Amino acid sequence: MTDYLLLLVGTVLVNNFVLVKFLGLCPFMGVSSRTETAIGMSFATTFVMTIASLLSYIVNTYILVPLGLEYLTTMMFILVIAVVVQFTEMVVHKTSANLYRLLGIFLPLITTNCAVLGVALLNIYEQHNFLESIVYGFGAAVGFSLVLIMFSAMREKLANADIPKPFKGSAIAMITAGLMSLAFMGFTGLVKL
Amino acid sequence: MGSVIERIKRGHFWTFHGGIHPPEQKFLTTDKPIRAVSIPEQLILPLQQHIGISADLQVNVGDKVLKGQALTKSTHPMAVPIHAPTSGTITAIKNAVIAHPSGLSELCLFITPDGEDRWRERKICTDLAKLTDNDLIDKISSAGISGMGGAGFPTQVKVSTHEKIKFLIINAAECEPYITADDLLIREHSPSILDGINILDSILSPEHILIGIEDNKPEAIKVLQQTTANNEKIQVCVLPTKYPTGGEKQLIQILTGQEVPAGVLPSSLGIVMQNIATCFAIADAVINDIPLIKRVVTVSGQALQKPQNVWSLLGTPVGYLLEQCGYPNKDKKHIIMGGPMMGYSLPTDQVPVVKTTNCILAPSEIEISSPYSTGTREVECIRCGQCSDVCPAQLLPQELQWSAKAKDHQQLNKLNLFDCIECGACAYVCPSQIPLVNYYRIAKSEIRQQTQLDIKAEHAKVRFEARKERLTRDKIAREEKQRAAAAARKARMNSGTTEAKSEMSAVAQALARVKAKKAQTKVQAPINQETPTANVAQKSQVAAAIARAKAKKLAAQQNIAVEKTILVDQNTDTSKPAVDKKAKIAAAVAKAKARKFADKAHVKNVNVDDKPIDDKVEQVSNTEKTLVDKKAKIAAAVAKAKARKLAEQQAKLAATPSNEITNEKPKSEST
Amino acid sequence: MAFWIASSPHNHIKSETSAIMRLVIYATIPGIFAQWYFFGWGNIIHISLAIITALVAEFTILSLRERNIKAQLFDGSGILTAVLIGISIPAIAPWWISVIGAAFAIIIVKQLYGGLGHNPFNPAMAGYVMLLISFPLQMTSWQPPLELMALPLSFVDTLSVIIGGFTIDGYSVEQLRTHIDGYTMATPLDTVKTNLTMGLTIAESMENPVIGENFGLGWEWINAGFLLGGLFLLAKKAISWATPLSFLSSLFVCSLIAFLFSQDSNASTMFHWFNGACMLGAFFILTDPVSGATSIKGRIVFGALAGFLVFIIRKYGGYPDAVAFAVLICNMAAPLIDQYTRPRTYGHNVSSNKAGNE
Amino acid sequence: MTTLMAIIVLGSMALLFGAILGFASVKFHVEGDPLAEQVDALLPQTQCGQCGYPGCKPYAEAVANGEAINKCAPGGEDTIKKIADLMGVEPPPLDENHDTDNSPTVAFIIEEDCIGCTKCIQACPVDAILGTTKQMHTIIADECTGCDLCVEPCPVDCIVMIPIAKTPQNWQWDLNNIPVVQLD
Repeated sequence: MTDYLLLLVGTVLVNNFVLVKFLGLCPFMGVSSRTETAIGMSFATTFVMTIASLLSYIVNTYILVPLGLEYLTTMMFILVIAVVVQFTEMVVHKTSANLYRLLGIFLPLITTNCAVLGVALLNIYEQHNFLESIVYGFGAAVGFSLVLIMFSAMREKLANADIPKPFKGSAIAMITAGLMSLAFMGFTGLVKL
Repeated sequence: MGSVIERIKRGHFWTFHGGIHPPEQKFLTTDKPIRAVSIPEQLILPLQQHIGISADLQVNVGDKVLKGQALTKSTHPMAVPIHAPTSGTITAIKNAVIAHPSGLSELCLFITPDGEDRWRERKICTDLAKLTDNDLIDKISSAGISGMGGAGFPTQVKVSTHEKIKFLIINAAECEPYITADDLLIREHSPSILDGINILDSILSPEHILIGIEDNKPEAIKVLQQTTANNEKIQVCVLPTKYPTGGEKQLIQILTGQEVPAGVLPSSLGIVMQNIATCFAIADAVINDIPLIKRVVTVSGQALQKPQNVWSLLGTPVGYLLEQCGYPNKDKKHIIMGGPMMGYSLPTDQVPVVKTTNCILAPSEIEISSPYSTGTREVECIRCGQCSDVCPAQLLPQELQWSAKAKDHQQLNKLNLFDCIECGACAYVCPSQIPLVNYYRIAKSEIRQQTQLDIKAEHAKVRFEARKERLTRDKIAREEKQRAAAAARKARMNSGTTEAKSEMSAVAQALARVKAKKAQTKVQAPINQETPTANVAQKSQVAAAIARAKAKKLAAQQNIAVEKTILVDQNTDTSKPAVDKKAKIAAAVAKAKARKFADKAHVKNVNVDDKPIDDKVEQVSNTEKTLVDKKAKIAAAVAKAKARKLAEQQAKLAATPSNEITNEKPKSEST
Repeated sequence: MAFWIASSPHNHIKSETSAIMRLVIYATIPGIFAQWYFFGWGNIIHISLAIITALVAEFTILSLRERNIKAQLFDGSGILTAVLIGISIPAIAPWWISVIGAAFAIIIVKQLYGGLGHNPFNPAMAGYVMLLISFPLQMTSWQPPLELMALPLSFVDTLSVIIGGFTIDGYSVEQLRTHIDGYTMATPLDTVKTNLTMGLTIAESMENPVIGENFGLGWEWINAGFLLGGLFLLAKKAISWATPLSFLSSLFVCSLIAFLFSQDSNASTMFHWFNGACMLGAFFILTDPVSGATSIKGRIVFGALAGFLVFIIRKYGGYPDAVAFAVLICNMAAPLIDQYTRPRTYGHNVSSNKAGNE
Repeated sequence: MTTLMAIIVLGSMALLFGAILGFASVKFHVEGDPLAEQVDALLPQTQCGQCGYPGCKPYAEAVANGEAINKCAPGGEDTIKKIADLMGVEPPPLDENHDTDNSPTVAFIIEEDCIGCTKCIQACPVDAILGTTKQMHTIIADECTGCDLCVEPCPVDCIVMIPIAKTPQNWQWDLNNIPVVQLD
């Protein structure tokens, strides 16, 4: 139990996917201009990441490995992720048209969110078991969500700031993300696995 | 509810969030009695002096009015009449700068007093018990009483509430610095005030009457306590001094511990609040039949030699009062109507005292250095949060400020901008010296305008859709009709009756005629320009019209009297309507042409075009010419009348293009 | 004849932002004095260096942006940032540490966001963290308190070390850090952390000379100095009481629970309070209104989160002290905290007859 | 053999997933295009046609289908910004073919000159003009959207667009522009 908890905390804070591993930066920059959107994106990504890591584990362990087709992992995982994302998109479209509109292009783009594929591949790389894979996927998603939501709240404030012209928009967002990354360095060594 | 009263009797009150303690500066005027000032040379009475709509004008320029005579009247509950403050003559009814922060002009009555100060007939009421509640409300309504604390809400609306009233709260807090008008009024006229409270009591029959007064007015408190000692129902509540205790919502919270829910009137909580000066006015109106024509105004500030409270007639220009109180003639004037926290600076000293004017402030530069007039001292917000600490509405002023600057209306609404009472506490404490209240006001007016636009857009959309639907409906109906007609025709043709045959032949004939005509026109085309009789007739008609228009213009210039045209009118009785219309069309066409030409400055072309027409006009018989002349005159008269109307309308719509039109007339003449 | 048009309110309390900043700067004096007393001239030299750098950097940016230089340069905020950086870096760090730190803080963390009032991060702490991560060696070269030093350290020596890396007599920073007994010194927090990993108990660590009699030789007095300054600020109402109170109580509660749980592996609450940058953080950094939370409720959450993070990182993290990291992370969270801790506006969600019927 | 295996595995997985998605698309089918409606709600509804579309609704539909969002002249920068927010794109500047001045105006018929041709009535998109053949026309100011579509068809140029007057009711606290009256 403690192991799983540590793994979770470790993935959320210490090895944060966005600020430490620098994965999933595209939606991190793209959907962070409003908190509302960011929260929606977080839920969608959390769902996709958890399900994708679960499915990819199953596909890998029960189909690819027995058949000796490990070289197909990347291709297969992309397939899995694409399906999960597409499915999520349909559900979101049906249940919350507003969120669907807010997320816009970034919803289908979860497919290409490298964090999702990253989770699936890292699960294999780190030889996680079934439960660990799910926890890892979930943890990564929570970490992503945490910084995304904080970042969006900051950006809402920055939108009204008197930023020098050349730094307006993405530039200052990048700098902010950099400073956030600095702050997250503080968690280094927090969990020794 | 008992507990509230028990608490109050123990001297325990609730408190509201925040609040500030600005320097009170009441000592300037508090030790001097209310002075009566003489009648000024001219009184300026804005038609609207309260929140709501203005009533209908009852007098004209030149009318003599008596003191207390109603000048406007209306049956609308939100319209409050105004009365002549003294006897005199109405010298003008025109736009003048009103007592409003914008310094914009609105319709005002100008009265030149005759100095006699003659009253209209008055009915002094000796026995209040004889009057029913409705009589009382009628009297309040016809006396033109609106809230005298600052907002100016019509009093009769407040007192004719149907809710069950638990508390009648009399607001004597007077929390703004400098102002002592209510203080002095209480000290000098407390019996009348008590009468007013009793009148309100009989109308509203509340369970309790609470008088809220700040503890910085010891003499007034003593007087009030003595006057109300015999009345068990009335509680004089002495409140700790804190700005803005006198705010309606704040005072309710202090006295009853209840918050007025957003967007709801206090009466829904069973609470009605009246200003103490309003009580005095009510007593005066009901008992002495004196409408609201004067009020106590605190004229204060260290720039004055003799700051004092004065009895001022409504309509007295501010400059006159300041003069009376010894205002030095300076180059730079800073005059504030209202207190230093919520008042507004005036762009001219000709602004009149109105029903809501409780103070006129002329501060010296040391007192109030007006940092916001230049705006240089404003620095960025450091989010210190002092503003939210003092905000009586528990808003987040600094976040509101951010959103107001970014014009994020959605966020502003989310932050409850419209709950801001504009008390100014936030801007008062702001270390960055940001004029916060001004940002909110701008944002509020923008949001209001946006809402208006949205409503309008929605309305326009509905109308557009309706129109589109109507057009398609018409189209379908037309098509349907055509189809039906065609079908009917077809049916008849097929039926083979003689009637049908004749119709068919008629159709055939018509077709043949059309063909023939076409052929004819083809043949005639080259010679068409010569003299096809029909065409000539038409042309000459047009030409005549144009000529008429010209004649009309000439007539207008020569300023021919209207009587003459009337004479002509009788002569040409039968032909009048047709002529009238023709001339009108002609005039319009001519004018339009002239304008177009003038614009393009193609003088030569005009000559070429006009000459043949003019020539042809010559051919028109003499008799007709005179007739034409007359017709033109009529047209001119009509045009003149219309121009007047137009001018009136445009005056309403402000910016007028009429200059443009009148300027172009001579131009067209020159062509 | 002219009339002045102005917006209400017409009178003003006549307070100024720069006055508040000046007050905060004055309040750091007791702490700086304690630092000087125990660690020599180093920090004062660094503070001056940082102030000069900050002013130059701010002047450059303001003139590039064509802003009101006079008003913004001397509003005190840049100087305060520089003072805080100067206080927090090791006394014998090389000169370019404070220069880089101050320049980074002013240019990147403050002015790129639009200057005072717009920066989401505390500039001083962001500068400090940047230095700590980029120059770990220099930033952890803490010298022992003067009385434990094997070598004397005069003002000229300090200046020479800061500028050239060696004292007049040719001793290096490493040699300066060496204890009389011959081993290298670290801060009390560092010492305890290292000892714990070596299997020593807290009680055994407390025997270490750097700890002194109570919680850390010199450090306890420095923290007391900042506490004094902080109380002065509270009395002057220049800072809000909510943040320091909730930060200190949060840290207190966290460390108390851990201490009660295992006295051998957890330092006492007072050790946490009076070591590192605790008091400086509580009264001078977390209270920075610009990068903090706004409402009282928000400030309490903000401070509590910071206290929790400081404890967690001190206890489990890779860095000995954590105030700077905790501050930055809280800065990140502040806008979110603000969004969820808005006070109830008058007349909204009124519980009906709340007071009337009690 | 392994290649075949790989193809079979990939193929069957693809088929399976395809089936799932197909099922989902039926189950979670959504009707209509709410985007056009939302854009339409942001447009000022002047129905002026300056965008090149006959009315606001058609333009909204066009925007939803990818038309440039900067063609609404009466809405100006504000509307562009709102649509940009809605669509999640950077707000472009107003189309250069349009005037940037979008201060609200209202049409006014100089009745003296009106010849009652009804051409303006036909042009008005919101039926804000009253009148009939050979009778002078007038504009219901409250209904007028200020689209100026009636100005062009008028044969006698009797329609003018006049700016809406500033009154204490719609004043926007523009303290710096208060005319200071000089009397002496």
